[in-house]
Order: sequence, then structure tokens, then C-alpha cells
Amino acid sequence: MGILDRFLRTARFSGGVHPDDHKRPAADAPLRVMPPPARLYVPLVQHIGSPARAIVAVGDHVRKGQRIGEPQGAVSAAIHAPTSGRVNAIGDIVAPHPSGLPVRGITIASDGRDEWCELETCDDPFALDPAEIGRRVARAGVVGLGGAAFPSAVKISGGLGARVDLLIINASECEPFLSCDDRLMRDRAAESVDGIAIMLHATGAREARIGIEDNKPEAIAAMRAAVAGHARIRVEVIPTRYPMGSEKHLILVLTGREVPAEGRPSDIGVVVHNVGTAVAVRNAVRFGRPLVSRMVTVNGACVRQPGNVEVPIGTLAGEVLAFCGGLRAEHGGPARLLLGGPMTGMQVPTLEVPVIKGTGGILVLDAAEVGEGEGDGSPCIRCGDCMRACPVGLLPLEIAARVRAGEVDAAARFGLADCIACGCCAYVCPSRIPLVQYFHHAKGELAARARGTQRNETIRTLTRAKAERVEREEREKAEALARRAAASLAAAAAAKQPAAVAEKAVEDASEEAGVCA
Amino acid sequence: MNEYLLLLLSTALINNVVLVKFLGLCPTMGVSKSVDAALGMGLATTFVITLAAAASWMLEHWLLAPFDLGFLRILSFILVIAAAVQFTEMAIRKTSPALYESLGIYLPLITTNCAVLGVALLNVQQGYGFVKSVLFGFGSALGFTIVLLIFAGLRERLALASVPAAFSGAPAAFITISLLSLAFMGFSGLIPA
Amino acid sequence: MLAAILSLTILGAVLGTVLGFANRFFQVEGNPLVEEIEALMPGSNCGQCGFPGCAGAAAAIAAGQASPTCCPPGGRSLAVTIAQRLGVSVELGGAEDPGPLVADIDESICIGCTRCIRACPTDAILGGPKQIHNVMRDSCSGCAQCIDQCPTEAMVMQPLPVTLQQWFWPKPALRA
Amino acid sequence: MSGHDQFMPAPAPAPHAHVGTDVGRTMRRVQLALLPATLFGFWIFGWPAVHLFVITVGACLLTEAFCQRLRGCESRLWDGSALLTGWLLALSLPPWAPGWIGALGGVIAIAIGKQVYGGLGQNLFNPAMVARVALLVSFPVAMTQWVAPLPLGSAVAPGFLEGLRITLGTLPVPDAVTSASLLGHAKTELSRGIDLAQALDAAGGALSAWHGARPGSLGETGALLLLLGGLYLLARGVIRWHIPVGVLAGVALPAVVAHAIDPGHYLSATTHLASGAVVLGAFFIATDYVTSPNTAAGQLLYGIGIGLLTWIIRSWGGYPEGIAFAVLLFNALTPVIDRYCRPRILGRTRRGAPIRATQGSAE
Repeated sequence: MGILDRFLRTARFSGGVHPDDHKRPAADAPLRVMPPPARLYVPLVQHIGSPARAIVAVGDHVRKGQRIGEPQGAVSAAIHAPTSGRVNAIGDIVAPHPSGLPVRGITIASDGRDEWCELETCDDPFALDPAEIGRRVARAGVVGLGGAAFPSAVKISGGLGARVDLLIINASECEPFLSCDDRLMRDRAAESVDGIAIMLHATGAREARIGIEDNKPEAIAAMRAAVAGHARIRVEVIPTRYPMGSEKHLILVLTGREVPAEGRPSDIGVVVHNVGTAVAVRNAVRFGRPLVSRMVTVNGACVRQPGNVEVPIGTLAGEVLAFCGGLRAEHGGPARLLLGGPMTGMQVPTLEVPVIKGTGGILVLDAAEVGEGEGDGSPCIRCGDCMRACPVGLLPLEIAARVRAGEVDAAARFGLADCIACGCCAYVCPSRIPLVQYFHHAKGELAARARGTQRNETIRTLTRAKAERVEREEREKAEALARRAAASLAAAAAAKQPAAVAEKAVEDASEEAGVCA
Repeated sequence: MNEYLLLLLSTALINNVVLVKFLGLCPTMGVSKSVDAALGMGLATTFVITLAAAASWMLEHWLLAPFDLGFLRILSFILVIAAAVQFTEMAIRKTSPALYESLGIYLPLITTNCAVLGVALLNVQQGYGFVKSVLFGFGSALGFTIVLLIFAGLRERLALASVPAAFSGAPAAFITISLLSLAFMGFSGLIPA
Repeated sequence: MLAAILSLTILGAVLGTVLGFANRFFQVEGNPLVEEIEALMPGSNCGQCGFPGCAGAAAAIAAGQASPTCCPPGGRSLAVTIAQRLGVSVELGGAEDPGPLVADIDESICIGCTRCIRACPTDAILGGPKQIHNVMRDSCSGCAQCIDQCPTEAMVMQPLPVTLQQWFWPKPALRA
Repeated sequence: MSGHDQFMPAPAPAPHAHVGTDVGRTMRRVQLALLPATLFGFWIFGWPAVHLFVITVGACLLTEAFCQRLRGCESRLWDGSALLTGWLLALSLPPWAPGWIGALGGVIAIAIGKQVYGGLGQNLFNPAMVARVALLVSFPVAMTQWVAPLPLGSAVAPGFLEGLRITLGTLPVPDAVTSASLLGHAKTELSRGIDLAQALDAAGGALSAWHGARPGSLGETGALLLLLGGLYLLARGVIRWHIPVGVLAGVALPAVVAHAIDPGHYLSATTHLASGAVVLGAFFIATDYVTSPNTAAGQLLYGIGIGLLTWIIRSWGGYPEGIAFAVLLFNALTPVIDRYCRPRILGRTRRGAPIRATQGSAE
């Protein structure tokens, strides 16, 4: 890549930051495969969308790869048993989430045999209909492995409505500390490219471009060698800058085109998949293997043996750390336990949280890596660093000031909805204002408000329906009453009996009505 | 031409109606919480002041002076101003209900905006001709609008600041406008009177 | 003196006429605000606001006699929607807002009398005679009309539990 | 593995990394950049200037401490912001001004200019300029009494105690050393109907301006040293070029044009740039983060506006120097500028609407 080309690509989006990447030595350590632990905790929602529904019962025996959760609704993903064993419990487990709230999940006690269930293999995936590939991917419960965990089948075939002519493979891995994609490309380059070829076939795109940041020369070399035979797949080296791995920014750098706000990449004929997802798709289509394990980077100054590990889904973070030699207490000991990278990852309060499909890293950072230092507590001095760091072109300081004052709507007018929560602003803030928390809070507040409005809407409809029903019933009763009264009056008149009987009938009818009302 | 331009500049900035003559402080403090409302108020007041300047000139020269009715000046001017304000209010209510609601009570209160009467009376005092009177009125109103806009911008930011409880609200606003007035003193002497 | 009286009279008459015509020209229909607000309210006429029904509350809010926050079933979202429509700011009371309250039935005490079912304006309570009743949380407006009906005090109002999907970061604590 | 107590109970939001800057470092860098010019000023104007500087900075720090105490918030006296405010104010005062001017200025700057709004980061106007303008308007005589340079160590320079007495006002400033600043001199001569070419010849020409050996405030004399400090701030990334370049261009461009048309009435661009507080203002005062616009376009506009207004006030206004007024006025305009100069959001047009999707082949 020429210097000019490099410069032009860098200039395509303003903002972004260059954090210390901390990728080595973890990225250079060989890939390890972790055997299934004694107990696995598999949440029923590991993806964006509706939770899956458990289709096994406590006490059932399951085999590895057996479906245990059925997708619900249009955007959802199936859940599979990560190893063979017995279903121990179906209930609440601690979610891998900073809130520490429970999530519904299935606990499996491993029988130690780790035997697969019957798998549907396919020797020539390119002979398959794209829709069939989509179905197989959906059946395998594959979700985007870059972190967002969006069900992949929706993006692979159909579902998007628009024609896709470019498939972009996101292998930029711009988050510091994480190297699972790097390692995957170094060790399984041929498999990745095979997966990309299958995706290319399924999406109907004309070409695929693999975007890799230039701080991963080994991965670039491995992938270049692997794509040698594929005319429609290209490896593109892109400058290292956070957040290069953001979908919209990667598209911008690779194609020069912007995804419209409030829109999706498919609006401009592009679809983006993570390189890890490509391998998962290959496994699903060629071997029928569902997504039951993933590559996880275990890193941070407090980890004894940092590196990349293939971990069964549902393994507790503490057990993965134990597999990596446990924690060390130097440098003041562990300061934060993170799932994901340091820029967007989640801090969790306990080691007892399971690895799920979207967990790309387990990091145990010390205070120095977190950057805890002096300066805490200063107010905003309007230096504008956040504005210059923002890769989307927002004014984080203005948005945060409005959220702080409780003016969430005013914040929304400053483009809150366009915030990708990359964390660049808070990373550079000299006053260390938790800007991202302000944005998360405001977005949550707006969402809660929208839910409230929706709720009020429903309740209003229900109230009207009931009021109308009550009114109708009363009217019908009154009519019935009148009919009966008239009938009995007529009968009385016909029989020339005293009117008292008719009155009695009216009374009876009204009593009855009173009871029913 | 140059003379008219200087008159406009001088009334708008150098002898600013709010910051130098201290007229029209009530709406300046009242309708400066948001820039949008301030702009609406500024435009409405501009319309009224310009109209009142023209009308008061005609009143003065065609009615009050010929019939020697100088003692009715304030009374009749207020009558004209009130009518102009009423007209503006109806027009705004029809054309922009949102602006009408955001201006609230301050819209009819343009009547008692001393800047309006002040400009009309100053016009008579200065003995300007018709065109100059209108320009004087328009320039003053322009100055009023500029200050209102700047001040509203400042107050929008002030609303986000963590002002100590003792100063929050009107005190901080008054200090701010006094500092703004201080800044406008830089214009003094720009055009020899 | 005569000139003064005459001139002011004529002036007044002329201006009055002009304004009169202007008034006709710029005629605006009556205030549609009340109906608009009423359409936003839950409509269960629960009376927790202290006004006679939702229509009464809407009129009071439009007239500025009641705060947009006066409707507990409508909660925050309703308050904000109304405040936006009125162009006023509301004090939402910050983080201590527990969210909407919904009815909940203590199944160990419920005797299945169906009184709450009849009282519920949104048909949010399921169950038949002599069967334990259940509240559909999504449909409960939080009007609390069922609470007084229950002979065994099995009905209680409780805040909606926060789920993982609904949880969001609290506002950062203010630093002095 | 006992993980429960090992990590913080209340998780913090992302990001879990930081670039490592803090507010104090920025303040220290600005102070470092000001140091050479200040020391030069001390040398030129001797002990009274040192005393005035100490009093002004001391008044700022005391007021800050008092206000923070009064507000009951945690003390942030040593974040350097009050020190910087006092420093800038001292640099803009006549070096031999009585001590109470400095003290009063310090109180005004911190109490009215800053703490009324809630302290650091909340103020709407530059505190130092608020104080300077308030003093200039209230005490025009004391604020325009300049002295000729009397370098430390020269025979006529007052000693430490003598200087203290001058600052405290018990010893009158000898008439022999009072003098007019270059801009003041030009203004007076012009008003007397004397051509500028002759007037400046008598004053020793404009060239002496750059090296500073001439009457003026503490901070206007060492223009070259201030320029050096400003370049240091630029190199360090503390400030960006838009505001300084805007201010300098805003002063210089009209000056070049006007001087070419009528040299007898308008000072040359070099004189404008080297005299008064243009360099100080361009690099240190107008660039105050809190009171200047955020976006590049806004900053450029703001800078040019300040420069232009400074030139207008200097050329036609009632005051010989206009930087302080110009800065205050554009501080007031900052929210309006910020409102209309916003960066474009990715995927949106400048007006905020989503861009239209363009289907088609990549590149």
C-alpha cells in the first residue's frame, strides 16, 4: 500500500484514537483449546433479539451440539449444548453484564465424554441454494462474533431486502488487548477463507474484501497466502486506528462510501461480517456443527499466561482464567475484570459469569492499564478533545452537559442516536468525565420513555375496549330486559292476568342483571 | 447613504438600547431562556418598534405639532403602540402558534416594553426626519434583537452550568448582562456623536 | 380641548376598526389543546390525580392548574410527552422514580372472588370464579382500582421488575 | 476461585483505558509558556512589577480559596486555573499600577468572572479580561499610567523596598518615568491632529516594539517571547492554530490595507501586531478553552472576529487598546457561534438529515 493511499484512507474519517494496543505477547502465544469444565451455564439469550425458549427439561441427557433453545420471533438465535451431559437446572444465572442481573439459562453437568450429536454434513456448500445456507446457519445458531452478536443468518441470505454487491470481512480487531481474530487468521487462514467463500456464495456479492489493520503483519501474510486461489476475495491492509472495526467506519475506509444515518450497510449494497463468523459459518455449513465454542483472548497484566483459548460456550470466566494459570497479584492486583475489549467491553462484578457467543475477551487489568490516575473530579473545561476524538462528528461535551442537566431531548437533538459508544471521547477526556455513561444513560432513558409511551398506548386501547364492551353488554341486557318485559306484558295481557306478574318479571330480570353486571 | 449607515450602526451597537440606554430590560430578562424564542421576540419587537417609530412620527408631525397637543404625546403614542402590538399578537397567533405559546405573556407585554415608547419619544426629541426616524427605530430594534440573541445563547449555556444556589436564576443572569454591557463599552467612541 | 378630545377619539376609532378587521382576518379556532392532551391520557379515569377523570385532568393540565406529572399510571413518559406538547419543562424527580407500579396478586390469599376482574378497566386480570387470579403486567395500567375491591388484601401495587433488556446505566453521580 | 470480593462491586462503564492527560498538566504547560515573557517583564520594569504580580496572583488564589470554602465544595485551589487567571491579569496591567488595582482585579476576576458561575469550566467570560475591562472602565487613570522601562540593576531602577512602596502607593510614581504606551501615544497624537509618521518618529519608531524595551503592560513588552511561548503551546497540542492565526490575521489584514491607503492615520500591521496585547491575546487569552468555540470553523471565525474588532476599536474607538473588549464580546458570541458551527455527523448532511443511500459498485 502506497503512502498516498494510506494517507487518503486515514483521512476518510476524522477523529478516532490510537490507544496502546497491548496485543503482544498474548497474540503470539499459540492457540489453546480448553476442555469442557464440569458445569456449563448457557444463557438463553446470547444475541441481539428475543430470548430463545428452552426445549429440554431438567434431567434430560443432551449431547454436544444438540439444540436446547428454540429461537423466538424474527430476530433470535438457537442455543445448543456445548458438551454432552445432563441438564442440571433451567433458571436464573448471573448474566455476563455489568448490571449483575439474572438471565434465564440452562445449566449442564458435563459427562466428560464430550460426544457430538448427529450432524448434517455437506461436501459441496457451493451447490447449495443461498436460502438453504441461510437456514443451515440459522439452525447452527451462528451470531456475529465481533461483539454485537447479531444473528448471522439474517445478514447472510434474504432478510435484508436489498441487493448486496460487496461483502466486507471485518478483521480489523481495533480493540486493544484483543487478538482472537489475529490468532484465528494466523492459525486457521484456509478455514477462514473457505468460510468467506461460502458467505460470498450465499450473499450473492460480487467480491469480498478482508480489512486487516496494519499492526497484524503475520495475519496479513497468512491471509494473503490463503486467498491466493480466490479471484473474488482480496485482503486489504488498513491503517491502525480505533474504532476502525466499527462497521460504518470500516466501510468508509474500504469503499469511501458512507452508510446513511439511521440506515444499514445493506442500504449501500454492503454487508459486513466478522472473520470469526466466517469460520463459524463454514463449520455450520460444511460439518453441520453449531456454534458451541469460540475463541477468547485472555489478557491483561494480571493474567499469568495470557493468550488465546478456544472456550466452550457457557464456561465461567473464572475457570477460563484458571486454565490460563490464574491471576497474579503484582502491580496492586487486579483492578477490573472485563468481558470484551477495554474500549467497549463490560466490567463484570464477579468471575462467576459464563462466556457467551459474543465474548471476545476476558481481561483482568491492573490499575495502570485502566489508566486510573489523578485528575478525577475536574469539571468539563470545554477543551474540545472529545469532539476531535469523536469518529462520528458529535459534540460529546454538549451532549453530556445536557444529559447532566436532565435535558435528554436536547441531547437527542445533538445527535445522541448517532453515537456508537466507541468510548474515544471518554478515553481522551482530561477531566475523566464518564461521557459514555452519560450517553448510555440518556439512550436508556429515551428507550424507557418510548416503552412507556407504547405501554400507555396499549392501556388506552384496552381501556376503551373494556368500556365499549361494558357499554355494549349493558345495552344488550337492557334490550333483552325490555324484550322480556314486553313479552311478559303481552303474555299477561293475553292471559288477562294481573299486571303484578309482569312487574315481578321485570324485577327478576333486573336482579339477574345486577348479579351479572 | 453613509450617514444613514452610521445612524443604523450607532443605534444598533454603540448606543445599544438595552446595554447602553438600559431600556427594554424586562423582555430581555424574560424571553432569553432559549435562542428560538429570543429570535421570535426580537423579530416581533423589531416589527413593533419600526411600525411605532413610523406611526409616532406621523402622529407627531401631522397631529400633535399642528394642533399644539404636545401634552397628549405619551398617551397617543401608547395608543398606537398598543394597537401595533395587538396586531402583531394576532398575526403571530395565526401564523406560528408554537412561537405564540413560547412567548407567552411577554408578547402582549411588548406594549409596556419601555424600549418601544422610549424609541418613539427619543425620535421626537432628536427631531429626526421620517426616514431617519424609521431607521432609528429599526436600528434600535436590531440592537435589541442582537442583544437578546447573544444573551439567550449565554443563558442557554448558563442553564447547564453548576451555578451556586445563591446565584442561580436571575442573579447570574443579571451579572451576565452587566458583563455584556461592559463588553459593549468597547464600542464607545467609535463614531463621534 | 375640543381638538384633543376629537383627535384621540378619531385615533381610537381608526385603530379599533383596523384591529377589528385584523381580528377577523387572523381568526383562530378554539384551543384544541384539551382534547389533544386527553387523547394522550390512559383513559382509565382512575382518579389518582385528584381530578374527575382523565378529561378533567386534561383540562386542568392545559389550563396550567395541574402538573403534567400528576398522572401516576401514565408515569414519566406521559409527563414528558405532555410537557413537550405544552412547551414547558417538568421536574421529573430524578433517579428515585420507581417506574410504573403494577398490581400483583398474592396467590396464597386470593380466594377467586372476581371482584378485581370486574373493577379492572383494562381487563388485565385473568381468572374465573373460585380460581386464583393473575395479573398481566403488560396490560396493567397501575390505576389501583382493584386494590380496594379485594376482600382479602391479596392485591398489592409493586414496581415493574427491571429486566436485563431494560436495564441501563444510571446517570453518573454529580461531582461538586 | 473466590471472585466475588476481588473486583469492584459497582462496575464502571467503558472505556476502561485512558490516554493519561489531565487538566493540571494543561495549566502547567500554559504557565511554562508564559514564564520567559514574564521574567523579561520583571527585568524591564523592576521590583514594582514583581510586587504587583505577586499581589494580583495572591488575590486570585485567596478569592478562589474563599469562594470554594463558601460554596462548601472540595478545594481545587491547586489545579492551576486561579493562578493562571491571576497571571494573565497581572500581565495585562500597567506594571507600576498601585497594588490595590491588582488586588481588586484579582477579586473581580475570580469572584465575578468565575465563581459566580460555579467555578472552573462554567464561566461565560474570560475572568482575567472581565477584571481588566472592569478596572479600565472604573479607574481609567490608574489603568493607563505606563512607565518607561527601567531595567533591574540600572541606576534609576527602584530597589525592592522602594518598589514595594510604589506598589503600595506610599511613594508616588516619579513623573519623569511615566510615559504613554505606543498605542496610547498614537491615539493622543492623532486626536491632536498630528500625522502618525511624525508622532511615531518622536516615540522612537515601531521597531522597538518587538524587543520590548518600551512602555506598556507587563505582558505586551515581550511580544517575541510570548510568540515563542505560543508556539510551544501549539507544538504541545495545548492550543490549536485556528484562534491565534485568526486573531493575528484579523488585526493584520485590515491594518495592511488601511496603512497602504492612509499611512498618516493608520498604524502599520507590524506595529499593530507587536504592540499592545495582540500576541498575548491571540495565544493565551482568546484561546481559553472555556470561553471559546469548539469547532475549527467556529474558532477561526471567533479569532478573526476578535482581531478585526481589536483593529476597529484601536483605529476608530475611544480606547487605545481593544483586545480585552473584543475578547469579551466574542466570549458572549461563543454560544451563538457554537450553535451554528457544528461538525457534520457521519452519515448525515450538514443540516442533519440522513444522506441518501447510493447503491452501486464500490469505488
